[in-house]
Amino acid sequence: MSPALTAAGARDWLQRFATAVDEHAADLTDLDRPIGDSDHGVNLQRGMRAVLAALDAADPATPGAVLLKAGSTLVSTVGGASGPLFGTLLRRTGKALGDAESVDAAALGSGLRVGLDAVTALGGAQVGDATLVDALAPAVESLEAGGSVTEAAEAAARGAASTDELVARKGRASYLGERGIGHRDPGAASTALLFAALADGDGAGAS
Amino acid sequence: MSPALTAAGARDWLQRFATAVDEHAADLTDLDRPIGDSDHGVNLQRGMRAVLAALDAADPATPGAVLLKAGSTLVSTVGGASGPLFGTLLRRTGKALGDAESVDAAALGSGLRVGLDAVTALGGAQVGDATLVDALAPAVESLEAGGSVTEAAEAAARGAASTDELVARKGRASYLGERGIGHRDPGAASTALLFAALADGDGAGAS
Amino acid sequence: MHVPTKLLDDPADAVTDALRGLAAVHPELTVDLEHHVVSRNHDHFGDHRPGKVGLVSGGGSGHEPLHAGFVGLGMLDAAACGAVFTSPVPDQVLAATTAASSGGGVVHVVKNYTGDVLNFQMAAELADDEDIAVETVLVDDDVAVTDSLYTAGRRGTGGTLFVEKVLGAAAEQGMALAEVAALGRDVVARSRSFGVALSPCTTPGSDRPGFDLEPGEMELGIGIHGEPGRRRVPVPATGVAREVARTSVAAIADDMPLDGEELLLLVNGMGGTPLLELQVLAGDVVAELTARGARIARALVGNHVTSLEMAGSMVSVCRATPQLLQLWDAPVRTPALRWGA
Amino acid sequence: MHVPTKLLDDPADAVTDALRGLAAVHPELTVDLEHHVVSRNHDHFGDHRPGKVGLVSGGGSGHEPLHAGFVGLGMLDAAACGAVFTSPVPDQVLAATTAASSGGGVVHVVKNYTGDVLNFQMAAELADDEDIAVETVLVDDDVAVTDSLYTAGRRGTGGTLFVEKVLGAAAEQGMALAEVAALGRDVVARSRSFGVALSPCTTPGSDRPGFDLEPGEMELGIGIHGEPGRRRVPVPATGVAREVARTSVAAIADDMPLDGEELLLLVNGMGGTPLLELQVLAGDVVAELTARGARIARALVGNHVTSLEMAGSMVSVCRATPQLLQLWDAPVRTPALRWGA
Ligand SMILES: Nc1ncnc2c1ncn2[C@@H]1O[C@H](COP(=O)(O)OP(=O)(O)O)[C@@H](O)[C@H]1O
Ligand SMILES: Nc1ncnc2c1ncn2[C@@H]1O[C@H](COP(=O)(O)OP(=O)(O)O)[C@@H](O)[C@H]1O
Ligand SMILES: [Mg+2]
Ligand SMILES: [Mg+2]
Ligand SMILES: [Mg+2]
Ligand SMILES: [Mg+2]
Repeated sequence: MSPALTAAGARDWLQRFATAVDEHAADLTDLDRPIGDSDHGVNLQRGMRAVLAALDAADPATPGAVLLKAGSTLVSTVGGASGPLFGTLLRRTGKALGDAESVDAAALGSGLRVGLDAVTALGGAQVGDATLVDALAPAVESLEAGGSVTEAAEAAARGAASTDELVARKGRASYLGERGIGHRDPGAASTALLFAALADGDGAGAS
Repeated sequence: MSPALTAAGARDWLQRFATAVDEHAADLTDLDRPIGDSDHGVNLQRGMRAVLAALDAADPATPGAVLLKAGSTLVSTVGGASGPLFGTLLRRTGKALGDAESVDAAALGSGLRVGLDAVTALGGAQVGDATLVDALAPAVESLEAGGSVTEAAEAAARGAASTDELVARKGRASYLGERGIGHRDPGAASTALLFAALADGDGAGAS
Repeated sequence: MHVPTKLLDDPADAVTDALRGLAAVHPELTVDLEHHVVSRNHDHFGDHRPGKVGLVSGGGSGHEPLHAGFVGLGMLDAAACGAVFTSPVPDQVLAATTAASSGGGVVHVVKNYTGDVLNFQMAAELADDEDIAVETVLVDDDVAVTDSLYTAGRRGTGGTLFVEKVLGAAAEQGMALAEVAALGRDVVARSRSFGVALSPCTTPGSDRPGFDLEPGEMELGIGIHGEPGRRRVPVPATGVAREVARTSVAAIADDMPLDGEELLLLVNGMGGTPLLELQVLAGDVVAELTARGARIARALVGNHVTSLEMAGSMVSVCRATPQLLQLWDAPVRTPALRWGA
Repeated sequence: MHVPTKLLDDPADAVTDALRGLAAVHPELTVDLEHHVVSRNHDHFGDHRPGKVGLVSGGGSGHEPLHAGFVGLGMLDAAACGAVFTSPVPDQVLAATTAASSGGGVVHVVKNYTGDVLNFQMAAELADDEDIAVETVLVDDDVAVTDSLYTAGRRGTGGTLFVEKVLGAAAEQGMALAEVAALGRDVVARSRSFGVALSPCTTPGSDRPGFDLEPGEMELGIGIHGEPGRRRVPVPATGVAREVARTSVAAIADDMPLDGEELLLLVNGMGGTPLLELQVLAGDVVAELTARGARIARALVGNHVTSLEMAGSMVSVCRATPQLLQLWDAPVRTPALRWGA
């Protein structure tokens, strides 16, 4: 993301994320098996396919509009906990980006902060509760602190890994208590994929 | 049965049959698995335990009364196809033996003929239909022809074995048609045990 | 092959314990734990009706809710519950007959299995000794058995539900013994069933299921005693429910023309198949029946005539008449079937 | 671990196909196959009632008959059916809300799972935009979750049935929006459940069950989404049903005193357990409850709130009042619960 994120760049990002979700759908669902209900990969896959179709149909003009459209599509196609949460993240981030034709990493970080806050307001999870917030928050903080998208992706990955040793306090996994220790949170893992997809586009610009 | 069958001898016979049923209960049920409903051993076991208890309580004075009591007990405790059929066999045989204090092999054969006829009248099965009649009929015929109880037992065993290659035409096994070939009829197998128990007592008299 | 953990206390007492449980939650039923007979508690129903024809059924247990779950207002007067998959003995059937008798005679609804037929026949003789007039309606609705001459004849399966509901209503409305029995024979003549197993089941106390089924196989033309069916075929890769619907309806239609008929339909689960799946099957069955020119007048979807925890289905139909529909719609209040009351 | 053969056509279409089947056999229901919403066919029921409070529920599919099987006279007005074990999306809930709205406002009955809570909340906001007043009743009756502070809180399970029946009757009798909602919260406060799994279940299309259970093990404190429970214990050699009853009732009684209470009781099967076994369990549960000084006022035994083909049970109780009993006894006519109509 040396060249700032344009509408096309935002679509490429989501396209790469969708590809990653397709590739890892079984893994994400498997993460959801021991501590949840074995559907996280299926849920996101259904959602991201709908997102790509919706973006093709609507062809939004700005990165903000791309994320807004993607977010509302997730809300109306995913269901479960992850639909409203991922959907709200992208919708609110998109709204916060406003009409800008393109945004740099710092601006994206400020937008994502709005999205993150909406996610914590909606779901009530804090860092350490073993949810997607554990991957999302450090990534957003890294961007806010001037980090690159690659650094943000690394922070998200570390955050996702940190859930391995945590007792979940939100979502389905929380019902397992101590039995959940030793398992990675599926939503944190998919959030890490979202930021990895962002970093993968770095330097590729709008290509 | 060189000494003729007395009431005590008849009870010993049924005691030996009950022991054989206990020993072979699992085998009989297993025979009933591929071609029936996996309960023949369980059914007879329940019935013969009740028979022993009923004979202890009633202490009938003649071999005919012993068989009559045993038969009605089977009717009222076994259920399924085998309850009425084994029950009728023993009841009608017992009735036919009348008040005799003891009966020899030939008299027993005449009595069993009445029982056999009642069984075919009730169930409608003929020799070759792959039912207990295939073991019962040759044993009765052997006794009627002056054979020993040992010869009758051998005839019953051969009759039971003959069902291996038959297509059943009566009872549950008949639903399988050709799929039933290669399986021994459980009721024929238990009938062979009944005559084996009779032969085992030969020479042992009323002991 | 894996034997499922059963929610029982002692496998040997399964039937007694289940009847005790039925009694604990159904004060409107009288449960005779000695004979394993379930009958109406007339004080509870307030239905003392001298001269009403009594309706009795029974058979092996393991088919719940059949038959005890169909005892109550507008359906059975009493049910005799044998051991699992073993017909009751004559004494039990006699006890049920006596409980059901109000002076107008008693109809025995008997599923056509050698054991049931013989034990009910002996019970009818005993009832005759006690001056209770008994008529027997033999249910043999299973089309999987095509060669009745060389077998014990068609089995009694899902169609039993139609017979018990319709005769229960007829008896409640005051129909006399001979007419109830004749009506029952007519319902049987109008009913057909076909069953498919996707898994076997295991009798309580047994260490093995009634048959082994490899993944990817199904048994067609099963009865309701956990026994193997008439034929084993591979499960198709997709469209399993459509294939089961097609096979079941074709077997029925080959035996009894359905074109232009109004049907009572039962899409029955064998015990272990969840309702989500039964509903999918119901859609496919209705499509098959409609394509053959039949119309669904009334339908039930669920576990009504089961084989313990067997997975699979049974499709049962009855060609209705206005009289049958009126009797079907009449109020019924039993543990497993209830409407209008 | 063995994955059972499913009676489906295409696992991806399981919910659509099941709803199509429901529509095929229930002309008294309107099935919106686009939104996966089931609502009353008011022409069929003849129950156009301007101002009646609408009652809506919904959630993931796989719990049949919950919720779609409880749509009809005296119970739900509409149900939104999500993918298997996945809460519906806001658009679906909004479609159900619109279908249920007759001007008197709509009550959402929501089982307490993060996904359900969030999606219903968003739907309520959308309904507000359309000037439909929505009140939410959150069902969290599951006592297995004891540490609500450190979790997403107690789950909504079997007690949902009590809420839907009682509120359905209240709405039918003309109770106003705020009162229906308050009554619903009171029913929730009076309800408790505890579930046990004897086998896992497999989501359609998945190649593995939600958890592996060795023979001889059972999961205590399960939810209704095929997920593992709170604790795994060995199955006792005998008295399995007694042990399940004891554990379930003890967990409930530790949380809510039962002495001297009149109870609504649900002895619920998880989908794959046959009725014979549920009846045995019912006997043991009634014995446990009675020993603790409770009296069973009304009881249901059967598969009402399920997890696909999972074997196991859930015991649910609600401390009744005369008002609750009157509402419980009020006529209901739905595919899965029916009496007095
Ligand atoms: N309250 C919450 N706040 C933030 N994230 C949450 C919350 N609850 C659940 N999640 C996230 O959602 C993920 C589960 O998503 P998914 O499996 O698709 O939904 P469901 O749990 O409804 O089946 C969890 O791994 C977790 O990261
Ligand atoms: N009509 C009949 N005539 C003679 N014997 C029969 C008949 N029907 C069944 N049987 C015998 O009964 C046996 C089965 O007994 P059992 O398994 O105890 O009863 P069920 O078939 O009712 O489960 C068969 O193996 C067969 O020998
Ligand atoms: Mg999940
Ligand atoms: Mg048998
Ligand atoms: Mg049997
Ligand atoms: Mg889910």
